[in-house]
Amino acid sequence: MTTSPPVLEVNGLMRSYGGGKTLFRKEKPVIHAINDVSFQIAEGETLGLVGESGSGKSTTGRAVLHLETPDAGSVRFRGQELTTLAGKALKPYRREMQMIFQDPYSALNPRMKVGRFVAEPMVVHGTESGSALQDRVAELFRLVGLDPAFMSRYPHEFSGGQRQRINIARAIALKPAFIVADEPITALDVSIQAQIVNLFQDLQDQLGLAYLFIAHDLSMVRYLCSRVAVMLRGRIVEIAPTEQIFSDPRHPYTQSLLAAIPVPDPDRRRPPRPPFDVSRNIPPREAQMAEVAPGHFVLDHPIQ
Amino acid sequence: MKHFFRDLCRSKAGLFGAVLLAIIVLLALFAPLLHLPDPTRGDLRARLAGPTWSGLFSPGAHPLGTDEVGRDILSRLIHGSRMTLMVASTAVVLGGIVGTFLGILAGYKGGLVDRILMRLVDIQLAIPLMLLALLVVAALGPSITNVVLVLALTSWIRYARIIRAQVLSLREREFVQSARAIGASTLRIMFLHILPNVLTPALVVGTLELARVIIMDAALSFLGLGVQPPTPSWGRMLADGRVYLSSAWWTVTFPGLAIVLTVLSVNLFGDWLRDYFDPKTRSAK
Amino acid sequence: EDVTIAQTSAINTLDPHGSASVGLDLSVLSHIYPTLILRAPDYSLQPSLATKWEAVDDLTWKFTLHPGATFENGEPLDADTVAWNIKRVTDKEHPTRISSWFSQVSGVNVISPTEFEIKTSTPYPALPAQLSMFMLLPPKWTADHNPVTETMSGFLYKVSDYVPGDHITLVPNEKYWGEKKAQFDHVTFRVIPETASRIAALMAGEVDLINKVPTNELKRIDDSGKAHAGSVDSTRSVFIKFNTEKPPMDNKKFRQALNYAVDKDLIADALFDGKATVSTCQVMTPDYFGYNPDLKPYAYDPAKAKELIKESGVDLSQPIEFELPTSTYLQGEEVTQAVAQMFQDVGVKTDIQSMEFGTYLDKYRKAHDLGRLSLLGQAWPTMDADGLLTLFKPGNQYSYWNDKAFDEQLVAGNGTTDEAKRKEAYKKATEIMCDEAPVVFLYAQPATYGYSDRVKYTPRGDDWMRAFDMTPAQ
Amino acid sequence: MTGFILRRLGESLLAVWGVVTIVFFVTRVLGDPAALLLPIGASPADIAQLRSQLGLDQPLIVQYGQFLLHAVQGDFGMSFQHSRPAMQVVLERLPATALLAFTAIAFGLIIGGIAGSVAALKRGRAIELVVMAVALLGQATPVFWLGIMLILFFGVNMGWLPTGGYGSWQNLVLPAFTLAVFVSASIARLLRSSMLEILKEDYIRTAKAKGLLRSTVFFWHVARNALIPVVTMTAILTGELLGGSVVTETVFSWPGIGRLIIQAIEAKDFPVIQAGITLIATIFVLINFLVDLLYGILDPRIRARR
Amino acid sequence: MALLEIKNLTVQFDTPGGVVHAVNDLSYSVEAGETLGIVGESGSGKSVHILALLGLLPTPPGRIVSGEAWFDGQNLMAMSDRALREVRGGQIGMVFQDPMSSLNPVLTVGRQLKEVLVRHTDLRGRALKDRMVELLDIVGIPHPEARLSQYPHEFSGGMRQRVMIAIGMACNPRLLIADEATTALDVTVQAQILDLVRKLKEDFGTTVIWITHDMGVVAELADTIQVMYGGRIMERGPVRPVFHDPRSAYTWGLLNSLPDEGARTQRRLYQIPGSPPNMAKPPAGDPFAPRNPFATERCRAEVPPLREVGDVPGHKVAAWYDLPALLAAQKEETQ
Ligand SMILES: Nc1ncnc2c1ncn2[C@@H]1O[C@H](COP(=O)(O)OP(=O)(O)OP(=O)(O)O)[C@@H](O)[C@H]1O
Ligand SMILES: Nc1ncnc2c1ncn2[C@@H]1O[C@H](COP(=O)(O)OP(=O)(O)OP(=O)(O)O)[C@@H](O)[C@H]1O
Ligand SMILES: [Mg+2]
Ligand SMILES: [Mg+2]
Repeated sequence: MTTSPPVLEVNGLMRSYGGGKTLFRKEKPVIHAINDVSFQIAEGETLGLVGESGSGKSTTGRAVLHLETPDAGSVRFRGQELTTLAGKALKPYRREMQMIFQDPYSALNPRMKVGRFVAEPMVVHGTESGSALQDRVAELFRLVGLDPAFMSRYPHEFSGGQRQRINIARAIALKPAFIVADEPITALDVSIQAQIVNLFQDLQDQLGLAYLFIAHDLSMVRYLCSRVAVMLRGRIVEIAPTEQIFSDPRHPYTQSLLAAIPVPDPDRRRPPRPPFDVSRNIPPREAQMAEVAPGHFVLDHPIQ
Repeated sequence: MKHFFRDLCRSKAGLFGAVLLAIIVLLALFAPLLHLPDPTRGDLRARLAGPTWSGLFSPGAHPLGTDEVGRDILSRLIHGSRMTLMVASTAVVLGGIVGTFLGILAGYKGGLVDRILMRLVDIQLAIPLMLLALLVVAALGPSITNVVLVLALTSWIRYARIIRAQVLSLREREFVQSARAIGASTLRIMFLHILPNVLTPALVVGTLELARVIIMDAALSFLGLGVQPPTPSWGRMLADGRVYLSSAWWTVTFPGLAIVLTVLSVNLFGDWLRDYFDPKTRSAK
Repeated sequence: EDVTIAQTSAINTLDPHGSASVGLDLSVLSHIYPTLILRAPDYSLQPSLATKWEAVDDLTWKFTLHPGATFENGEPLDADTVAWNIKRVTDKEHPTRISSWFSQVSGVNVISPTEFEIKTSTPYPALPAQLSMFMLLPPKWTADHNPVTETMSGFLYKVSDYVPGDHITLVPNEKYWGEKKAQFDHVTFRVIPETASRIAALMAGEVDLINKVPTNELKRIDDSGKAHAGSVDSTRSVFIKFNTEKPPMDNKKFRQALNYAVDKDLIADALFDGKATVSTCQVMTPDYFGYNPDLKPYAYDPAKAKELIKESGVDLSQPIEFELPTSTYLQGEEVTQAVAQMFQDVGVKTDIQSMEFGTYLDKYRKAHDLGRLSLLGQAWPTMDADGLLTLFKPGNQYSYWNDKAFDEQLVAGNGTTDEAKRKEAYKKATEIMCDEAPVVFLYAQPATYGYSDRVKYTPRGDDWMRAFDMTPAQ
Repeated sequence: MTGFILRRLGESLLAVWGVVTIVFFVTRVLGDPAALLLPIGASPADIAQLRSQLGLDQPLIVQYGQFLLHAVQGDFGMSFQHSRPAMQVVLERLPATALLAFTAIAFGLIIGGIAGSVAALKRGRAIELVVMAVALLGQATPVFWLGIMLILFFGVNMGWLPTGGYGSWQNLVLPAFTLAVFVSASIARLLRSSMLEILKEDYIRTAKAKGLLRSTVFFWHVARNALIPVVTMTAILTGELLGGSVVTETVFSWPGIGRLIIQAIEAKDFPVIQAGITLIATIFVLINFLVDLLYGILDPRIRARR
Repeated sequence: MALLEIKNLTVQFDTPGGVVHAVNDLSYSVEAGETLGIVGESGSGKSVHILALLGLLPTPPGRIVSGEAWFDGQNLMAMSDRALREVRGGQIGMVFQDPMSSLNPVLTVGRQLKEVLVRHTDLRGRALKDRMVELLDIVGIPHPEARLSQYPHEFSGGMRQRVMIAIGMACNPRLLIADEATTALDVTVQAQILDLVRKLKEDFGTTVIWITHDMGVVAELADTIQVMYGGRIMERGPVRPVFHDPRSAYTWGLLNSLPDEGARTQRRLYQIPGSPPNMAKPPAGDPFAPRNPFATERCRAEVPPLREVGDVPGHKVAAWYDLPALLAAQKEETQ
């Protein structure tokens, strides 16, 4: 469906937590945080990832970036398999792929001046040094809309929106090709959300970035993303181009999700309707994706 | 630097601690210039003389009395502070460095490394200080360096335990993940990201350890390990004066007081320093 | 009437042959087990189980026993019992801790239940004195009891209560066979290791007798009105031992110089409040057999010391190590520092190395590697020159000094039991030792004590702490 | 459950073995007991014979093997000094040590608990300053100084309490108090700082927003969560006190394990050292193990993490 | 009659950086049965004024400089601690934002629910248990009985938040205050919770104060909306007129920042220029003036009072300017 070649291909990714014996319970239940997750992202494209809280969105993001070792599955970046790499071999790919974390407060090192924090990726990869480094940091600050004079401040001196900008500056410092943005705007107020989203767009225009954009706010996803994946209990239940999914949602969970979007217009209050009962509709392991329209895939399983 | 002093002057407790500590350190540094009686030589006939304040400035005056060999206690206190502060601070810092490093290692690496280190702590805690001290003397002979070594050996575990607990929670913070995401090495993460965030608890342990270590010097001198006579040190003075506590209170009370004051000043100043270096509390601009 | 005696350390064993510690185990056990001979506070030897003893010849001592003496369980305290006990400690296969005291004993001849002879391989004039430290166990009872943990009284008291590490309480033994009387209804030995606590316990009226009081505390205790305190000369001489096997201690002039350099009187007066007696150029105190009354201490003469050092040609640039066993001798740390200061006054730099007593002993006895200077206090329980002086005999591992002439006199001294001949030999020996100065002669360590006004106490300078040296005050 | 316990017990055993091994070899380099046990004047032959009698003439590794072989059967050999089974000598002292340690810990926890809580809850008031100053004093004051001052005042001047010894509760008061001062000082400081942290937590605000009684908030929400570091500290302190508090035992003539072991070290009584330290290490490791279990009870999150 | 009436509330924080003017002379009231939605810049004092109201402000560094808060005829600010504790949890239920940290990790969910019931109701024994189960059931937690004995970490974020809400409404409070209660939740769960609150209002006539950043939620739930900035009310009124006819430049900016629904039509979102005020050095006049393209000299110099505007009663704005007029003028200009 996408014309440009995929920058990232994820296939059958699995990650589970727990298991083993514990002190007070015989066997801890295994949580399949993500189960058989597959998707592709083209160069310069934004894929939205939405879903239930706890459905494995963050885990997917971390597994893709190899911040967490997946149990199974493959992650290919520009054709190179990443899951088998470790340590030094992985380092070149770290330049190309970055993450913006959900919580702008805990994502910054409270004891590190933000200028140094933004410079760190370049120091680690040795791409820049000395005054060139300083210039580059200043440039990055301007790029994300921060005054370079703020470089010698500590994180706590910044507002949430400013912190998120610092995170972004750090993430784009190495001019990556791909960024996982894990709920980057959830904790922010509306006016700041707009700033950040604009920034994402600008960066994409300038640098040709591809994003995996994780969010709860579907109107923002609709605005920003070209395709959307919907997750439920560790599975992707539906994936399609944005307009396709908003206009023709196939999976009941997607439908209930869309129906639940609150509309900022008091005249169009959403009628109460029973939500999709997740616990009774957990997708079975053997369920497969089916292509219902070009580029529109839905997980095929019986619904109660 | 200007901020430093202005901030300091704002906090009563911090200022008090800093001034006290400065006095102690200055006295230690400039002890040789103070024209004090020789701290290592005494007049046997004037032994165990009580503090006298009359004729304070006459040459034979002993404002804090004399010890069991007739040496001036004031002079010994001031000269002793050099050795005491040197030994104690080196031991505390050494123990602090090792303990902090191992604490970070155990906490960050987890798993087998953690388990081995923590059992090592168990082992170390179960071996009495005295045995440890005797071992070091037997193996390496008595010397100041070895005193420091023994004291540091008993000290690192306390840092390691507390820092490890701290790191366990830091490890989950997103900025640590962020560092991994940019490809930072484990060492870089441990030293640049985690270390600065555990310096505060390390500082707290350090101020507590200082008191313990100074007093421990007294225990070691019973084993012949501490500072060798006639060189003065506070621990040594405590140990030697112990026998005379009931008849010549000044022999022990003044070194004891010196320790208490030092610990107090270090604690007060340390508390303030902690706040000062915490960027959160220092936004005063 | 009760009496409580404070000891500095807990007793280790109840077996009288299992410890050589006079001040601790043996003091307690001497209330329970009989000895042939008892040493009085004035050091005279008094009959106890033995009523009479004499040297039959140079190698034979004959003893007569108190008739009808028994242990509490009825076992007889007769010549056979004594013979069994002597055999127990001289058994080469199963030596006891005190076996070395009886290494010269070659056999026992039982003549009758109350008479026996002890044979020695060489003349052993100090044997009766040595026997005053030798207690007798009941042989039959010992066969099926463990004397380490149990007791069977054969003397004035028996055990009524024992909490290891804390106290042991004795009550009179009703079955005691002799004329002495148990003076107290309860005798308790309490362990109080800390000096200050010991004094506090005396002042609080909890104990009646303490020892090892620092001399400067004596007056305060005495003046308190609650207790009495004082000191007598002990049988222990304190000196600075030279390791003459290492230069420059092999230089006689240098050794003498150091003797001149020390102001012994000042140490005795100032550090010990005059309670210590300066040694008269010998390691023995007047109470020893073989004491030489004619010797005078080296005078305090720093000028002469300096001169002698110059003559000796010893290189003083390097400090000499000065070993100090910690917490061992009364005010030993102070004496060491005072002496070091005096040495420095004549230009001899020292480097004090304090060490725990066990470490020191290990160097002294096993490794044979004493420092060139070290503080040492020595006593010999039989209070005989044959003994204390032997510690300086060439070839003896404790000696660190090799002097032929001295050796000859010692050989002459213990080759006979003839007192006059022996005295003569030791006179010569001490003269040689004084001149050769293998040590810096210092002082006799004071035996300090404090006792409550509930009791009368006759102080003594050897280590014994016994209730039968005391009587109730009324 | 059993898996965790077994693994943890295995590790603990390994730790005890480590301690014992270290101690075994350490003691052997310290010196020779034979020289200390025999009276002055004993000949080298006497000493040699005693050495072989004590089994010290064998190669170190053989001695070690023998020791391990017997130790696993609970036999730690005969004390050189006491000529009795070493473990028996040590165990005799255990009740006194345990009594003192637990009393001191109990008092220390009560005093320190109250002081630390007061200081945390009255943050910024004069009382906080006073409490913390006293706690600091408690930590910096040499134990023997405090001990002897207490003896002089309560034992000699007032005559209210015995100056030392072991037996009745009166004997216990002063040494327990002396140690409790130290314990409570540590506890108070720790509790204060951990409570100050907890008081900042959101769930405390939630608890208050529920209108709960002050006591409920304090005991169920603040104290419960502040307990974990206190438990850690208490475990370390209990371990230390059970291993013997030598200075306090000496000053108050308390027949505890600490002094016994120190004396054994002085006398090079290897079996007693080994038995004593094995016992202490075992207790220590056991306490740490219990603490680990307790953590799980106190904090369900830790339970889950295992 | 107003259930809650806040008068001239001013709250400040003493920080090393100076005195933070968190809430400035705030006055408003909430009628019984009304649902008030509060939106606004982060740091505009939304949370702080609620905490001050309930006596939960951390003091120090916080300080209530002045103000009254009349709840049902009693002044909460003047109440004794003891009396206030009766009100909290019982008559006023509170739901905090962060579900991860707002529940005590070492106590079971059941216990934390029980506490509040035992404190404010007479339910005991069987009845108490039943009520607890019922509450969890109401908030949509499956298998409530089993869940009672579980610990917070065994719940997902959404479920924890539902527990918080159950606690907040456990005693059928007359006033329920929710501070960003659904921010971390996905929209289906959010919708569920909103339905729940609506039901509560219907069944018990509960009065609700709902603080959020989500304009959609306000539009859906609230009767009245109150927009805050810099510790002050910028605009307030029934939701319809405020959404359709905003009179404050800030409200206008907020609404404009939202992405269009439906197909994507804008290239960029509108964003309010400038950055939030430093409340340690608040601007002299209208706090929004520095970022307000329509600001006049008067705006920068003098704090505007809240005045009634428009045709709908209760629609008030604090502004010296007349926004519709200015917007119309601007439109003309661009054309
Ligand atoms: N470190 C971990 N240990 C155990 N379980 C975990 C861990 N991290 C995540 N999980 C579990 O895995 C599942 C997926 O978590 P994840 O954080 O990926 O969800 P999410 O979709 O990002 O949710 P949210 O929207 O709340 O951020 C959850 O059930 C979570 O409890
Ligand atoms: N404990 C505190 N110490 C110092 N300042 C504080 C403290 N708590 C709040 N503030 C300040 O008070 C002001 C109001 O904060 P408040 O939490 O009410 O904002 P808010 O409107 O709830 O924002 P958000 O939407 O981000 O939750 C802010 O400027 C904040 O910095
Ligand atoms: Mg997430
Ligand atoms: Mg808020």
